[in-house]
Amino acid sequence: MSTVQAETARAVDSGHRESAVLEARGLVREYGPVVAVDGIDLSLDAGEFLTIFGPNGAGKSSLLGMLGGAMRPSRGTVRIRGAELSYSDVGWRNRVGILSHRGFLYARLTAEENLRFYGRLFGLSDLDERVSARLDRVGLSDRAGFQVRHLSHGMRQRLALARALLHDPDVVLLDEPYTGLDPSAAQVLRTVLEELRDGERTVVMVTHDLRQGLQLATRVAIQVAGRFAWERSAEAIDTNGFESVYHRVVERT
Amino acid sequence: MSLYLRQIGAIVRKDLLLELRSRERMTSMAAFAVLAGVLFSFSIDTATVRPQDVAAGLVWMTLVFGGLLGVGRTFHLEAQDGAFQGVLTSPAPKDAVFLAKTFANFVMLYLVSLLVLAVFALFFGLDVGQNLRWVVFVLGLGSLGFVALGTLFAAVATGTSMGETLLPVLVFPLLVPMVVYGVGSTDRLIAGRPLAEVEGNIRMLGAFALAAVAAGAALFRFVVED
Amino acid sequence: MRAIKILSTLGVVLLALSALSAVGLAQEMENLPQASDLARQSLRPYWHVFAAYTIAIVLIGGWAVSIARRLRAVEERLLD
Amino acid sequence: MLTLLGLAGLIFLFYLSFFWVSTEIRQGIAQRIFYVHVPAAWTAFLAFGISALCSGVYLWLRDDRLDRAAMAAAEGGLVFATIMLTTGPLWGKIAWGTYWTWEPRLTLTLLLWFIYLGYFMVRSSTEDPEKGKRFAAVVAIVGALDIPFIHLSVIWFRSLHPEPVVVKPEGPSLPGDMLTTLFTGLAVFTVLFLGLFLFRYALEGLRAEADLRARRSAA
Repeated sequence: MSTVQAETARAVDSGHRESAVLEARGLVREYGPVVAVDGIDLSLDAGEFLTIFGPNGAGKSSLLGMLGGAMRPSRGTVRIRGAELSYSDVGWRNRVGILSHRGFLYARLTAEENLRFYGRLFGLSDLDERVSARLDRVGLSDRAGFQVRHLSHGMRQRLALARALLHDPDVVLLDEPYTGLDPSAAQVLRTVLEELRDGERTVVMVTHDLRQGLQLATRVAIQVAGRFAWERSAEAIDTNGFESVYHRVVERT
Repeated sequence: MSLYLRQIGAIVRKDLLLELRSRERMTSMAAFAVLAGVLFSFSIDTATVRPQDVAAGLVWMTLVFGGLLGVGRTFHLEAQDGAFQGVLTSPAPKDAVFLAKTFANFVMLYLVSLLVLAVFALFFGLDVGQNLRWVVFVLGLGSLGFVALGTLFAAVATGTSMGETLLPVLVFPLLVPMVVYGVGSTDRLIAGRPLAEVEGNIRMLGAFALAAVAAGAALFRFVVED
Repeated sequence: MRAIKILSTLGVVLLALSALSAVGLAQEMENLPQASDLARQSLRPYWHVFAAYTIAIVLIGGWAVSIARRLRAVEERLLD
Repeated sequence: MLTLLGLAGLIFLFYLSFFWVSTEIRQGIAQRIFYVHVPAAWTAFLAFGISALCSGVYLWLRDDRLDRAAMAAAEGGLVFATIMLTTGPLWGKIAWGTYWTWEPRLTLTLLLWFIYLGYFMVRSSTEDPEKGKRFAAVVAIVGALDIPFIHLSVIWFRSLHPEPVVVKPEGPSLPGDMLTTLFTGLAVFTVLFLGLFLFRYALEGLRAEADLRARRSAA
């Protein structure tokens, strides 16, 4: 227990840089008597890809919610490029893209209409080209005129991905993006995420899928009971032995 | 500013388009209006009461109950697939979201209220002819006030475990003044009284609608915050 | 703990007071003119006054007692 | 302390209103309801006022203490409004010959009662307490904003449908002993409310502390 905490503390210290794109300090989120997130610090540079694993109820979604401005922290601060963000900050929402296992899509709008709608909310000017380029990128050009309810789950998820990245966010937050994806959709997602990482974006992903989670990560954390119980840079991780590491950390904490 | 208006426009367009495609809410509200007209017709003993005398009150009650039916579902459609979360995490200000949702609801309810008026004119033999424009205007103000409060509290009710069943408890006490002013002016306009007699009522109705919209726009962000 | 005692006392005394108001009522009734039929007819106001005061007392006392009970529950939780 | 003062005051009020004050001639004994009815109404309005004010500032500052005060006041307001609403008809039946009239203040209190019923329903039916606090505050604020409209509209409503002549309860000049009793009543009810309100507020504070400890021991 104590060694794990010490390691975590060191990892956090070494992660603290002034140039950090996304930085969180002492984030806490309480729901009445329940503490979902219990003091998390993190600091991520451009091009970093943090994967967070953890059992159900560890507060992973709450953490993402706070980073993405969907949820007001009970305590603590979030900064993007050094600028402290408040919950009512509109500019924040321009810099963050959120993709959850739910698509945030309207079933009775077509794929194109969904993207256009969100594009208008984000105040994007070059909507026509942008929408068609994104649809093309996720392989849905031929389905642009289909209502979302007529699309398969995999297609919806790809469309949701296009929606989340429509405004070219600096920071991309992913909550269980692989849930229920067919192999080809998972492949599209993986390629897009890889491009994001290599294109100097900052990505935070929450997932249960150990294999998919490790594939792209530059850093890995295991969240248990609202805290990072374990954190490493990806190079230091033995991919094959990770599963036993995970179980050990979760059980010990 | 123009971005603000564009954002409002986007949400309004999206809401109306969705309604046009699903027709869920309009259908239920319209069916309710017609059926209420039928039931009310049978609930009045024409030997003792002249239907025209009570019609104004019934029009407003139909509007309130029918409106609750549609407005209460405002955020249900949004909640499917978490779409409303997408709207809330977009840079659109919360008051813009509220104004847009209110406006879209207003368009729907206003259409229904005109239908209600037509239905009651038909079933109760109302002669609205001479003050028609003003009756239509009064119904518009009423719909606006109702929709503003309804949208705000629909968001509250959707966030609770009781859901829509909570909505009437929250909204009805607040709607009393609207009903008083609305019925007061509609009643007299239908009876062919001069406009001057109801000017005060209409002004109060307008003030009520304005206050409701302003309060909703100011408070909505506290309701949808997570 | 003191708070609970105060509140409980208050509640109990208030409830006892409702009995007192009955005494007050009786007192007033003795002052009535003894024209028996008339008196019976005008008994209703007395009854209403009595009911009103009782309601006031019972509600306030009930509130006090309920606060006291909840206070006790919370203090037990805190002592655990 | 305040509460004990209130208690002593209440006994004194009883003494005054039962044994001391002279009976109003026109309305007879029933007029004595006045001395609980009016103070209860005043206290209810005071309580709801405090509640709405604290709710508004709560949304602004997000200090839990304000929310606790708002809730404690709302609960008291509900209690005193109930007194007002039940004693009113008891008096009205004798003074006006009918249990209920749409008298403006009676109507306003009734609607406020329902608004604050909604306030507590909203609170108790949210899983996330923070959300419940915000929702309740919104209800309280909109309710407070609605008061002038309700009040004006009820007056309006009555002018359209005149009721049988209502005996205005407060004559412009009350005899001295009645005035004294009334003011005693006002003071007593206010003090009682404030005393109980403070207890209620302290209760919420303790509850929050108990929650906090539970949270700590769980972590």
